[in-house]
Amino acid sequence: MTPRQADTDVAVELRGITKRFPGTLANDAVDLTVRRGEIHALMGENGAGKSTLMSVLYGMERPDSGSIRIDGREVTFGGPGDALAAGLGMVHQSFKLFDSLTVAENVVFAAEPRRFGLVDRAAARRRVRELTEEHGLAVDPDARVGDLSVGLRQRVEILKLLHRGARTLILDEPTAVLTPAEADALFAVLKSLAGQGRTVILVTHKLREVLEGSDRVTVLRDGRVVARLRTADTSADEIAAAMTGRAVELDRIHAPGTPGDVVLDVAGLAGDAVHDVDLTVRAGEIVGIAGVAGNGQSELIEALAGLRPVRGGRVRLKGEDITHASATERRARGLAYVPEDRHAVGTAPAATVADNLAMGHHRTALATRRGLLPPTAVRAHAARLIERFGIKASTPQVPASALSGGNLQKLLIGRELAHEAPLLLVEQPTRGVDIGAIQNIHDQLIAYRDAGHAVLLVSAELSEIRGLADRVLVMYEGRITAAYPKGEADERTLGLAMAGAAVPVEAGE
Amino acid sequence: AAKNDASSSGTKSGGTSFTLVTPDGVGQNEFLKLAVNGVKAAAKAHNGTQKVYESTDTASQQQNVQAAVDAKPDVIVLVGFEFADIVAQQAQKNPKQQFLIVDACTTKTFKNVSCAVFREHEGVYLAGAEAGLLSKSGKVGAVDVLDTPQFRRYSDPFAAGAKKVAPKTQTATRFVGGQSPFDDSARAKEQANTLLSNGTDEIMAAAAAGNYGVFEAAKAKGAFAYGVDVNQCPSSPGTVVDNVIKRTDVAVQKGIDAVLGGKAGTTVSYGLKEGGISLTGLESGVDSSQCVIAKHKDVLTKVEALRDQIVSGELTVDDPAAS
Amino acid sequence: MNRITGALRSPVVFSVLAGVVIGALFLLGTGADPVTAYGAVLTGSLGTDGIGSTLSTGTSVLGLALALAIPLRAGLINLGGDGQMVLGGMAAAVTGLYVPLPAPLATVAAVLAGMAAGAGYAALAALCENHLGVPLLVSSLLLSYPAVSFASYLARYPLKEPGSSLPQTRQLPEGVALPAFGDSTVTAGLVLVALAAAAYWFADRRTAIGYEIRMTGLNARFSAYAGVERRGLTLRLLAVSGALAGLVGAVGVLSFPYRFLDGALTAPGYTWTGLTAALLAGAAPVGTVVASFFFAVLQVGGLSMERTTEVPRELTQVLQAVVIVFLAARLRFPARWFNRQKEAV
Amino acid sequence: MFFDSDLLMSALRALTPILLAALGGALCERAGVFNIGLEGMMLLGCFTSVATSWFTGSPWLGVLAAALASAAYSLVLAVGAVTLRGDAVVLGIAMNLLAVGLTSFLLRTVFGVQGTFDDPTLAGLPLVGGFSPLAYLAWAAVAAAAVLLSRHVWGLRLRGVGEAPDAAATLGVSPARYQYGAVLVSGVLCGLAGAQLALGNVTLFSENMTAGRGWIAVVAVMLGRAAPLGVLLAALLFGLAEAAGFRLQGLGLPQQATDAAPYVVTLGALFLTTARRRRRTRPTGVAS
Ligand SMILES: Nc1ncnc2c1ncn2[C@@H]1O[C@H](COP(=O)(O)OP(=O)(O)OP(=O)(O)O)[C@@H](O)[C@H]1O
Ligand SMILES: Nc1ncnc2c1ncn2[C@@H]1O[C@H](COP(=O)(O)OP(=O)(O)OP(=O)(O)O)[C@@H](O)[C@H]1O
Ligand SMILES: [Mg+2]
Ligand SMILES: [Mg+2]
Repeated sequence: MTPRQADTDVAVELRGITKRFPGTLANDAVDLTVRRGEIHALMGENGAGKSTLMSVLYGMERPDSGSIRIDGREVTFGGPGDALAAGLGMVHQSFKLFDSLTVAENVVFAAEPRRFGLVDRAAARRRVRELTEEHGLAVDPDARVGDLSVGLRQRVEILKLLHRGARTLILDEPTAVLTPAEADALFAVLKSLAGQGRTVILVTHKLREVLEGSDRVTVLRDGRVVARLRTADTSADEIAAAMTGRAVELDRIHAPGTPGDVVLDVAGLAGDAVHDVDLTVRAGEIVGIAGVAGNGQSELIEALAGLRPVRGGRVRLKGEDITHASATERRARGLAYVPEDRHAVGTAPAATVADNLAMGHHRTALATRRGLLPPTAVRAHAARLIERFGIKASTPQVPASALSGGNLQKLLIGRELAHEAPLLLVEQPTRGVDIGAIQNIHDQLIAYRDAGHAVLLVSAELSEIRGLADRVLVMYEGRITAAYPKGEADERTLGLAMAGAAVPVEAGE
Repeated sequence: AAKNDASSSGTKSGGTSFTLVTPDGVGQNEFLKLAVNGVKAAAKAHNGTQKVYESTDTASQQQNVQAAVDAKPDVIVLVGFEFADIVAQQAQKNPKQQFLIVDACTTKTFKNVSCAVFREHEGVYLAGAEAGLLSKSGKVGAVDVLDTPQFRRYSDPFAAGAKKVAPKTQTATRFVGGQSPFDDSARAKEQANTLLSNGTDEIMAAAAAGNYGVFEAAKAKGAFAYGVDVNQCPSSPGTVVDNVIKRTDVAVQKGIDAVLGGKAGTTVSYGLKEGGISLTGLESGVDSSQCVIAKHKDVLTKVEALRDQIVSGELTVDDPAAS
Repeated sequence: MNRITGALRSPVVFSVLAGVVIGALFLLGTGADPVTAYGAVLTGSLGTDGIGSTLSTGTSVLGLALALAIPLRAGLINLGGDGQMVLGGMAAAVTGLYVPLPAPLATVAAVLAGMAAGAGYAALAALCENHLGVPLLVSSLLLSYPAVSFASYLARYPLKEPGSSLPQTRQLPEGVALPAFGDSTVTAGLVLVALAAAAYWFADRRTAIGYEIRMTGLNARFSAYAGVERRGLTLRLLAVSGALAGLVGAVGVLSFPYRFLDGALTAPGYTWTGLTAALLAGAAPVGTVVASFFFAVLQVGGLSMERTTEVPRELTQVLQAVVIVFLAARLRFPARWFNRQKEAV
Repeated sequence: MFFDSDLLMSALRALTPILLAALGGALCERAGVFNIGLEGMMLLGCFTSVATSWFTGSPWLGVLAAALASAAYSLVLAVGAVTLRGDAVVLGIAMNLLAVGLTSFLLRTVFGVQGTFDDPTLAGLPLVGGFSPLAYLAWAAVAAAAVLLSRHVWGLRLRGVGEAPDAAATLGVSPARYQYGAVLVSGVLCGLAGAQLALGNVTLFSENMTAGRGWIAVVAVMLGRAAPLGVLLAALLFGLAEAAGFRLQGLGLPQQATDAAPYVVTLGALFLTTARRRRRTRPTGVAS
């Protein structure tokens, strides 16, 4: 990829940014220069200081020292409002949207077209249509944001910024929750925006999209800049090495396992958004489910975990019928589960690391027969798991919210693996996790399989599915529509199947 | 708040001392204010000191009585039915302590417990007679705080009195109720309104702070109302006809006199005969009272006759609280 | 050093001090002597004459504080304490009056009946949330009023003591009463409530169910994911909560004057005091006990201050409210005051 | 006639102060502040309106003073809950307690009486068509709040702040500003509610005269899902149930039954509406 024409102009310049949190030096004299019209990737492991740096740039955190220049002028931001006024706009990792409001209302929020002080809804709708047409970001202005898929929500986030005339867009891990197709669509939009002379700063963990989509890369480690690279002149290995400080083996395809007895046997399962699903998972086998988000994968897993009602069919775990068993019973009979949303479902961020690690074990391994749960047992259990899974926490008594994204995920996976349950359900195990941690997590899952357990994996990362799964199923509109043994599932085949094979694809979906 | 005014000559030590414990805040009830006056007057008369402990609920009633007992005044005065149980308990434990209960009595008799009770129903009956005589619509009613026997004393005899003089009179009673029945004048006003909209034109108001709401309602419809405890006519001249006066102050003063005079352990009942219960219209200051009844001397004459019958025992009024 | 400044900087210390200072200004403004007034609060509540009242008030406050804290630990707010307490009291009264058992057994039966009535009624609110989708906060509050009215009706009509001027039941038979300590007003009710507090502390710290409750309070979806059954937990917690409220009602009836008197249980507002204590303590067991005791001291001491000083009675309420406002706002001394001190050292 | 115009008038009179306070509560709820201190703010409004009307002779100045005083008082909640992030429920409870103490204290110091201040010369609000002007204002306020919330720029931002404060903050909208605004407006509305009660429904002040109306307003906010029209319907239901309850006393129902009636009716209405909603949207597992 060749650098674009306008890149002599500097859009954003950060000089000597230092930001200290109690006990952490999040940014240490960081310099960052972003040129107009480029897509600039910011990379680094979990906790390297990327989000902090962007928060500083966006006026949400005040730097302890350092200066910010936008379009050559030095600025000091009192809050995001100032940054918006200066032509910056940020799409946060966790979307900042109002679920109960419509798309149009979200887009114009705090920059509303008015008539007599009232929100001019017609004008707002018109504005959204104009923007969607101009940038190819189709979305219904009257839809309630709460009803939209993740990909569409992200479009709303971008529309919000475009409506405000943002010249520089900051996106923090925008593809973490997107399917490959959605991610591709996003990059098409970003490239067209850059083509119009806008600037994009992209925080991400995904090497592939950096290589394909960016012009230059800045790598952070422990709050310091460790590399500034031109994408055209670098490679995945070089970036990975800069991030981790060691050589990393990327996109490994793990050796297949040796399947044994059937552990999970699902026949004709029907429930919320799931129709007539048949599948089996054997001991010593990882079965991967690929699919565009919203095709019933989450609902299927939640139904299997006992968190959604089953309306037809049957589910057997090691031969026992658990179709209508409660979540508790299923766990008791040998099921463990890593959910997709680790903050809202998988952990209690306000609780201590030790308490988070005890969940699910608190009635079995840790409890005495009389229902007592000795605090010493909880602490010892936490110490064991922290050691075994390499979770970085200063003590087991800190709240889980103090862990980085990658460490929180290790906590969650470690806790569920420790059940040694015959069946493990895993959703999006490496979402938002840096490449070093991804490797660690993948190794853990493979080791778990090799110890003779059955694993059902749902992931939006095709490389992850291909690397780990012994068999790949594709889910489309609530049904299993295709199955491939390891090796036959290349990205193209899977992509077609995920799109419903012969079924025509909706524009922009 | 404690009001421990030393009396005029002010020799605290050696002087007699009285403690008055009220069941509720004094502010809410006219007859509690009278009781405070009574104990103050007694302190003056006996060259002593007095304190007032205001309670708000059963817990503070108990704490206040306990504190009063601990302080060992010459007489502890308690106003209200609520104290019957506590006094019975304390009187047994502290045989040397003198108690005076106003408005109620212990079921068992104690040598150190004197009682002063009122026959409000006699006065209310007379007010009812006035209403019966004055009513144009032939409908009279009452608004009480709550449906309890103690408040029924202000409504049932009112109806009986009206029927005595005008047998065809229709009667009705409403209760304020709600979350804060003693303070809710707006609710009392609405209750009065429901009576007024039925054509009632004479209303007995026994609604504590709600009385003012009843007066307002009556005034707006050109109807008439009857107050309680003290002369409430000045708060709504031209609307309030008369008041059932309850001389709590007299009962407190006389009760203390009796105890100090060595006549403890007795129960005195105050009614029309004893002058403990009366109507403003039957007192000497009626012409300057701003009460409507002052303009109806003919009615007063008939009511006086009834009063004399009750005093002489010729006529007895049923006490709703005695059932 | 660090520990001391930490304690001094804690919001609790600041709020109490700030409440005391503002109260003192108020007192000075009305011409009272703050030292005497505060002395009266302390001696009146903790002195030999007052401690009994403080403990018996504390029994009710703590009982209701626990009743509210236990579901609150799981994020559930039960605003129906009044109704549950009153039904508990009424059930205890009926049992005490009519159950044909020897007095000690009748007392036990009355306590159990009170707890059962409270538990059942609170469970009804839980069922409204579980099966009818009415939020617990609303259902428990709305259910409370009819319960209070119903008990009032019973005390006024079918169960009224004949000849009494008050809406009250007959006195319980001789001996059907909680044993009292000496001639104080403190009864075995205090022991029962203290046991409940200890049990709560133990369950919270050292049992699996306590752990599940805490985690549900911190993230309900997390605990549901791990297999904690939300509806069952709601039902059980509300039943326990109602049982405690019912216990307070039963203790009220089985203590002097040994009868159900309409309004006597609710008038002192223990439910709100208890809720305030539980919220301020974040439903933590020890904190709830401390906060309850503090409020009991404030209430009993305030009344005593009113008796012994010139302070107008309304100020007592003002003082309490000011302290609570400061506690709720979690004010603390700014850190830099202490940092400066540290630098000086 | 049981359902006659008197019944409706009675219901509407009972409704006005509750409605004003509940609208304030609804705005706070929408802005994400749980305001349980309506009762106290209203009581302060009662006192201020009576005191001002008495000393100036003008009930209108009384209304104005009540609005200002309650707004100032509402700052306790704003500062405590928004700026200092204290517990709004506890603050509200304390504010209710404080208002009772403070107004009783002022009653004694300003008027030298205890319990009730009532004087035939105290000027109340004039009646227009049987209602005080504030009653009409209350109806207008429902419409205004409905338009404000659904159509006005401020309303949009207020809803946004209540739903996702951090999302609003990233767009340069200060949640605290809007929350302060909502709390202050609720103070003004509660002040008006108090003035309506003390100079409209009756013309006097007595200790604790709000007598739980602020709590009913809180219930109306919950029941009406903090939407102005919903709150209006809830308050209307309550007012009708209460007025009908008064009538039922006339038919011989015990006072306890009529006391409970509004709550039972409310609960019943709640069951019916949630049952309908539940049939439309089914809750789902963890996602609910
Ligand atoms: N508000 C905060 N308080 C204390 N420490 C913080 C805070 N925010 C971030 N940190 C710490 O600062 C460091 C940098 O965090 P930052 O969020 O910038 O990482 P990141 O590079 O975005 O990580 P990730 O890839 O997980 O998103 C981490 O150690 C983190 O724990
Ligand atoms: N108050 C805090 N104290 C300590 N660490 C914090 C605090 N707030 C945030 N952090 C840490 O800062 C880092 C960045 O937070 P951010 O919001 O970017 O989420 P994240 O860790 O990247 O999560 P994920 O990638 O899983 O969505 C995380 O490691 C988070 O745990
Ligand atoms: Mg980050
Ligand atoms: Mg991250």
